[in-house]
Amino acid sequence: IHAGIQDYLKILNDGGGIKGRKIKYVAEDTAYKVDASVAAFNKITGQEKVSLYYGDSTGFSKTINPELERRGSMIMAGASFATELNDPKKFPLQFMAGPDYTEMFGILLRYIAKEKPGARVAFVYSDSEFGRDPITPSEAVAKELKLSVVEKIVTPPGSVDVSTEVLKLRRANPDFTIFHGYVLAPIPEFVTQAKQMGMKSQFMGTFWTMDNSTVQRMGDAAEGFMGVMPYRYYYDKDGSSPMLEKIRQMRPEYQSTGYLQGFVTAMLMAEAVKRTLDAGKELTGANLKAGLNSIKDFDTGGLFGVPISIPGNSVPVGRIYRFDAKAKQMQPASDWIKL
Amino acid sequence: MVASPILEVSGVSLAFGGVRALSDVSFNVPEGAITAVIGPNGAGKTSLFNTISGFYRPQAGSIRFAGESLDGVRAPQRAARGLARTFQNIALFRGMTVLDNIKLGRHAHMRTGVLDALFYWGRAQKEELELRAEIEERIIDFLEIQHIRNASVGTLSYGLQKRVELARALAMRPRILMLDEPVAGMNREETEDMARFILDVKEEWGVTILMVEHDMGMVMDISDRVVVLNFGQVIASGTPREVQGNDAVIAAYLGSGDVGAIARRIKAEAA
Amino acid sequence: MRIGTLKTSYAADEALFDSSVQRTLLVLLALGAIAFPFVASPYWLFLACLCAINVASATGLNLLTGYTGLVSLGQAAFMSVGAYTVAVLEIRLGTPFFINLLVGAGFAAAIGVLVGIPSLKVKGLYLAIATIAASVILHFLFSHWSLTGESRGLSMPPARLFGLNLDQPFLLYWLIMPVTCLMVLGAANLLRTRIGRAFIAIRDRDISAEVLGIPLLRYKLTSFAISSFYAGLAGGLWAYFFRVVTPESFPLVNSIFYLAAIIVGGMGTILGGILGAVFMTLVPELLKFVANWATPFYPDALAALAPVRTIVFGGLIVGFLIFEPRGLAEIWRRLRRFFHLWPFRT
Amino acid sequence: MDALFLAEVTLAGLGAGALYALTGVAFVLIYKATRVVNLAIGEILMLGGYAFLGFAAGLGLSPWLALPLAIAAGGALGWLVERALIRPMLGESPISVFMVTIGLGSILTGVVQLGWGADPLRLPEFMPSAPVFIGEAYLAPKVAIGFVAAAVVIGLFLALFRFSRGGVALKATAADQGAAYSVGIDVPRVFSVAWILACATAAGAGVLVGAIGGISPTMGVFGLSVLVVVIIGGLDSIAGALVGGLLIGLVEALAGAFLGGEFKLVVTFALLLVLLMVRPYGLFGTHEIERL
Amino acid sequence: MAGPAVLDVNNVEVVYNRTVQVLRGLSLQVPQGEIVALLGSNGAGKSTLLKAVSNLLSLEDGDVTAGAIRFRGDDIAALTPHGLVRRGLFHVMEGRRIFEDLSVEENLTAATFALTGRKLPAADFDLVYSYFPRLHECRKGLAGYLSGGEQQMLAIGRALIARPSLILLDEPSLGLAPKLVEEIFAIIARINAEQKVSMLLVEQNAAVAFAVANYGYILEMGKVVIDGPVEKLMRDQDVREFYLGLGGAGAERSYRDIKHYKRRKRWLS
Ligand SMILES: Nc1ncnc2c1ncn2[C@@H]1O[C@H](COP(=O)(O)OP(=O)(O)OP(=O)(O)O)[C@@H](O)[C@H]1O
Ligand SMILES: Nc1ncnc2c1ncn2[C@@H]1O[C@H](COP(=O)(O)OP(=O)(O)OP(=O)(O)O)[C@@H](O)[C@H]1O
Ligand SMILES: [Mg+2]
Ligand SMILES: [Mg+2]
Repeated sequence: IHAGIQDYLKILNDGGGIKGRKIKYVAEDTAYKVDASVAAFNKITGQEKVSLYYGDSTGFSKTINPELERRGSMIMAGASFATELNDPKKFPLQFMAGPDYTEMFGILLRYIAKEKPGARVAFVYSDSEFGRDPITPSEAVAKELKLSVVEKIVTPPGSVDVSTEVLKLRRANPDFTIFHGYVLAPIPEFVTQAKQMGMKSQFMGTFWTMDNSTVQRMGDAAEGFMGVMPYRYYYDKDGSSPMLEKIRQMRPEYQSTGYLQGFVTAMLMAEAVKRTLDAGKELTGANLKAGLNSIKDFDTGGLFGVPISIPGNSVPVGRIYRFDAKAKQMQPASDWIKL
Repeated sequence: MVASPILEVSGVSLAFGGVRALSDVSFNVPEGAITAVIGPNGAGKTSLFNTISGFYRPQAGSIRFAGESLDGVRAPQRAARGLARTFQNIALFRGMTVLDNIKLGRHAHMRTGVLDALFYWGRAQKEELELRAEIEERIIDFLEIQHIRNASVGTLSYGLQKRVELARALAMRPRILMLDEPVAGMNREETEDMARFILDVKEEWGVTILMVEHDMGMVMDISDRVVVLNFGQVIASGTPREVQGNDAVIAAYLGSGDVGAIARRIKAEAA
Repeated sequence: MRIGTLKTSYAADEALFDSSVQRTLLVLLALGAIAFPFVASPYWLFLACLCAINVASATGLNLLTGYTGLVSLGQAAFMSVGAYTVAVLEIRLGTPFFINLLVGAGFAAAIGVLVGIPSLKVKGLYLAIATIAASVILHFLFSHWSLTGESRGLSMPPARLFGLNLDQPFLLYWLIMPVTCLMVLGAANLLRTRIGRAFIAIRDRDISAEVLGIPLLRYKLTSFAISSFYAGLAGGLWAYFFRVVTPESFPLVNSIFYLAAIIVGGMGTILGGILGAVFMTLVPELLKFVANWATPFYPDALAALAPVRTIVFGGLIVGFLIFEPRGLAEIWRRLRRFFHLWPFRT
Repeated sequence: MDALFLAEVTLAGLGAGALYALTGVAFVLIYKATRVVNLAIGEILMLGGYAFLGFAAGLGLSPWLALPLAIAAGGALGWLVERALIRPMLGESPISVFMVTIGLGSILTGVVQLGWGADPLRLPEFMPSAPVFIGEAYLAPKVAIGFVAAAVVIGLFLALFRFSRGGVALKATAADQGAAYSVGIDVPRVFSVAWILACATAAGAGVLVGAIGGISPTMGVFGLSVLVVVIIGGLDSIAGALVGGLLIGLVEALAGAFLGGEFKLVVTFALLLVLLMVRPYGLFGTHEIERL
Repeated sequence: MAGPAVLDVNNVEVVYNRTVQVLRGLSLQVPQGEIVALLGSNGAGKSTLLKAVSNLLSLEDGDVTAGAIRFRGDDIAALTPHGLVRRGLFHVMEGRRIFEDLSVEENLTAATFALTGRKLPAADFDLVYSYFPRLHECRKGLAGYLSGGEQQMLAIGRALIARPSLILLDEPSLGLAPKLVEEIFAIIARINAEQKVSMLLVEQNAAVAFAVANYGYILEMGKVVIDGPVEKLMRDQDVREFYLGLGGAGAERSYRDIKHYKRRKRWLS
């Protein structure tokens, strides 16, 4: 993420910045601990006049929100796609550069409904805020789409042995199984054991699982694994994507989806600044956010496959990819789906 | 000479699993005198002390102290009523100074509650200062331990530690003082010092003393009454002189009293 | 150089700060603390408040573990009880903050007593694990109970004082710092009365303490109650400070953090709890400075920071235990002695 | 609830329990000899997994060579830890020593993260993958293999203590080092051997656990469940670790199957609390002799 | 003094925690096959000396800072504590130090480690049981539940298993009933006479120590103040008064007659 932000700002500043203003980037490590993050926030905002802030966890985003409103001088994005944050009323100065988790589920479910109407779906998620986030609203979405959610399996966070859960999954016998709230473990073991038992379910994941290298590390279980991704992959050469070209020039080796997230976030933030300045307004949080929300059918240089809009705090766009073990790459399995 | 009993032990039995530590033990401790409990190792002397202090609960029998039954009274309340003791294996608190160890003895007689303590200036302080004055003037002076009052107990020699234990027991406002082997591990000279303190506690403080001790020289010299335990049973009691002459006691406990003769015989046999 | 202090009354001998040098130092410290918010940046104020909260909690744990010898890995969980109570009261009832804090702390104390009940039979590390069990159960409760916002937790309004919203470190400082000072003073007072002596006696050898007139269960529970009262109060302050309470706010590693803090500071001394908590709170920040400073020479410094922090945290615990088991307080004591006797060496 | 499902869940639970038991035995070994509550056992286990990965994937060795090497690496770590951290702590209070192991766990986690990154990784496949059926009940092959391996190792340990005076040396050393020296026991050696054996066992268990669920720097939380296991079994009882391990494995599986995965940890810890109230020293733990 | 010395302590100084000096230039010898008694008041450093000899000081943060200790000619500084035991020097420590949660038999088994690496026949449990029949009766029971005297027997029994040539005995009579003291000392005398084991005996009970010993040392403040054959010591006025409690006329003084003032020892003035 760090590298993505850095690279975009380098491109931007090398090109003369925004209306002659260069963007200065200050980074701090926080180890995903809320108190460390808040400390960093205080430190950075104490030293610089900040307009754009990139935070890390959901917890931090929530914690800092009142302070953000109190200051009213900046907008913030973060690594979290938590559904809760996608609420312009409660979090007026925040946004995320992609769909929130519920929207990711929505995209997946829409795809499923199209492929196999009335399919049986199972949700497997970790017992954490991250894991629970989209579950309840997504059930409603599934119902709307006339899909039946046949099983919801919670696993303790950090658990490794999932034999019992696989047994449960087999009993439910879903056509599609969506994992959420994990990065890698215990997905591979789940898939492997399920395949050994002869299950035919299609397994799917959400953003943080879907990085190419992560899926690759699933080993045998990776083949055919599907999931939702709002950005194009680094190696995606379909269509025109001048930004991806640039990235490939700057960094010849594969860049993760996290990198892209950082990159896109920086890009959208810069765009918000540009629009605010264009409108001749002051760089306050509210103005920046308004600038951001004015983004409509904006071309991100092909990073998102389609032009995007930011109606609220998120960018509700994504595409289904499927892993091809031979090519060791994710291949598009659907069109871009806009919610 | 024998006054009314301050402590009455009647029919006390105590067992650990299959081990009968005490069976049907009965005896009285007369007020204002020194009573010694003697008996072979494992006879149940310490267990008897533990039962009296309320650390063990006997399966049968009852104990009366100063005319009141102690049944159902837990160890800390017994201490509060004036049952003070020292321990066979020194049980001083190594994390505290000598002074604090002694102060601790008064615990049950103090009133400071948590809130008093948190605010301190007021009731708590008054109580602490009164205690300090009394300990300094009555106990520390009496036992001649002024020089070590701020030492940490871990650094003291064994004999001094025993003396601090005695001081702590005296701070408990004892009506009866139970001493478990007060002179074990001491040489003749130190034993004499301790014997002197014990006699003074009895005479100057008027405290009844119940003690367990294996040093027959001292026991027979300073005690007024002796109770002999063997296998958890009382096998004899009476004045030192009576007990000393009791054949059962000699057989079970005292032995011939002449190690020298035995050693000479062994050496002769081996030669 | 100072030559022996002569005391003329028992009161003087029993005072907390027994020399005029110490008292002067204390006054200077207090003045410094009052002046601090006016000169420090929000960042340093933030850290000061965080340190104060951690000092409060660590002092509580020190009473329980350092003085009473009952090892607890539940301090963070007790804090969470205080924090949640405060948040719920603030959101649902909007009662004044000092009432919320006291109720929160009282509630934490009650839970602490509940957790402490096995301590009469369950000893040593068995007890430590039992406190982990309590934390796990509390965590489960908070993350599945609608009142506490399930896994999303609660966001709450700021504390208010005379119509003023205490929503910045500068204002909160005036709430957190005095409360912490009072708590530390209370702990120091407690320890020079019969209650403190009873705690130490229980730590050193509980069964003989009982025979000397100390009711074991009552004092063990008192210790648990006071310690979790402190935790609850600290947790309440924490809640007002961050204004978001989630189940992940008080993970098990935080309990370990507090234990580590009192070990590094020096177990069983009030000063140790303070020094340890401040030190352990500041070390990660210090590391960040080092990393920022090292970035030009070693570009990956920032990325390596997280693991290095973990290593340093562990290394500090291990290092102190092996090389200075009595902690920072002992180092401080030695320094003091050195200066008292200066220029003469002992 | 059909019987087959119940049977499968039970089998899966016992399989997981065997790994708990194995790690629990490693824990007990150290406790028995040195009275050290080793909270780093989870991290040592983790290191076993990473060592295996390092040998197999990093150096490209065959998994069957990497496995003994990983176990040996665990042993070496045990030796080092005992020498560098535990021996200087002789005579310190148990709290201090157990905090040292917490610190050690933190260090190991950081080191692994520094070396391999924070992301979870998978071990190369090296076990047969044909599913195992017991009757009609399915059992994941790796779980079955883990069970057998754990059973063999625990059996070996039990035999060792039954038929040699090693057990006496261990207990004697733990009880009183000075006295152990005075009867001619080579105390430092007992310490070393206990730590080496235990850490090697834990590392081996780490390879098994990692093979099933992948490895990550947070794998140390496995140690938390192991702690429950040994407390329930009794800190100093190998048989206790065995029984406790299987019990916890089973309880977790049943809780996961019938209540939901989020209940696993809570149910085991609640069980632990209840049990401690009834048996303060676990099922088979030695009672301290308390005399005045 | 007859026979070559099994143990030769020469001008030893011991310091605890690098600060507290306990032994100040102490020398003594234990001749082959004899019992040497070591007396002295509390804290004189008797146990410290024994720990220095058996190399166990380091466990308590103590150091021998000067002087040399030789066991059968070898400097013990070069040996490990268990190595010393395996060469035949056995220390029965103060406070018995039996393994409480092992059974009696396992306690004896633990002592068989003393035979490791020595070409000796298997451990002789029966010999121990013949000296201490009581131990045979409760050999399966936990040692922690034995009475004090039985624990002392077990501690000496462990020494017998190890077939030592020198036993260091630290206060074997501590806390024992008079009859047991008699029994233990009879057995000490027998072991010495029958097994030809030399002994260094630390005791507070001077009367019994003198009954079995051939030679005696008296220690004060970490130094030897008097030594000599037992017969000679028993005639010494101070020893009679301070260690044996005999009045001027030779009769035992009564504790009731002790005065409140302190008398001074001549050897300290
Ligand atoms: N907590 C206990 N559990 C089991 N048995 C015990 C316990 N305490 C004492 N005993 C047993 O009770 C008996 C009496 O022991 P006690 O300590 O009272 O003897 P004693 O007369 O004080 O001996 P000594 O003179 O050696 O101190 C012994 O057989 C002892 O093993
Ligand atoms: N581990 C230690 N650390 C510091 N000082 C010690 C230590 N052990 C003993 N001492 C001190 O050394 C001195 C001698 O102790 P030692 O145990 O050798 O005496 P002793 O002659 O055996 O006395 P006793 O008759 O009480 O057994 C004492 O003053 C004691 O306080
Ligand atoms: Mg006794
Ligand atoms: Mg001694």
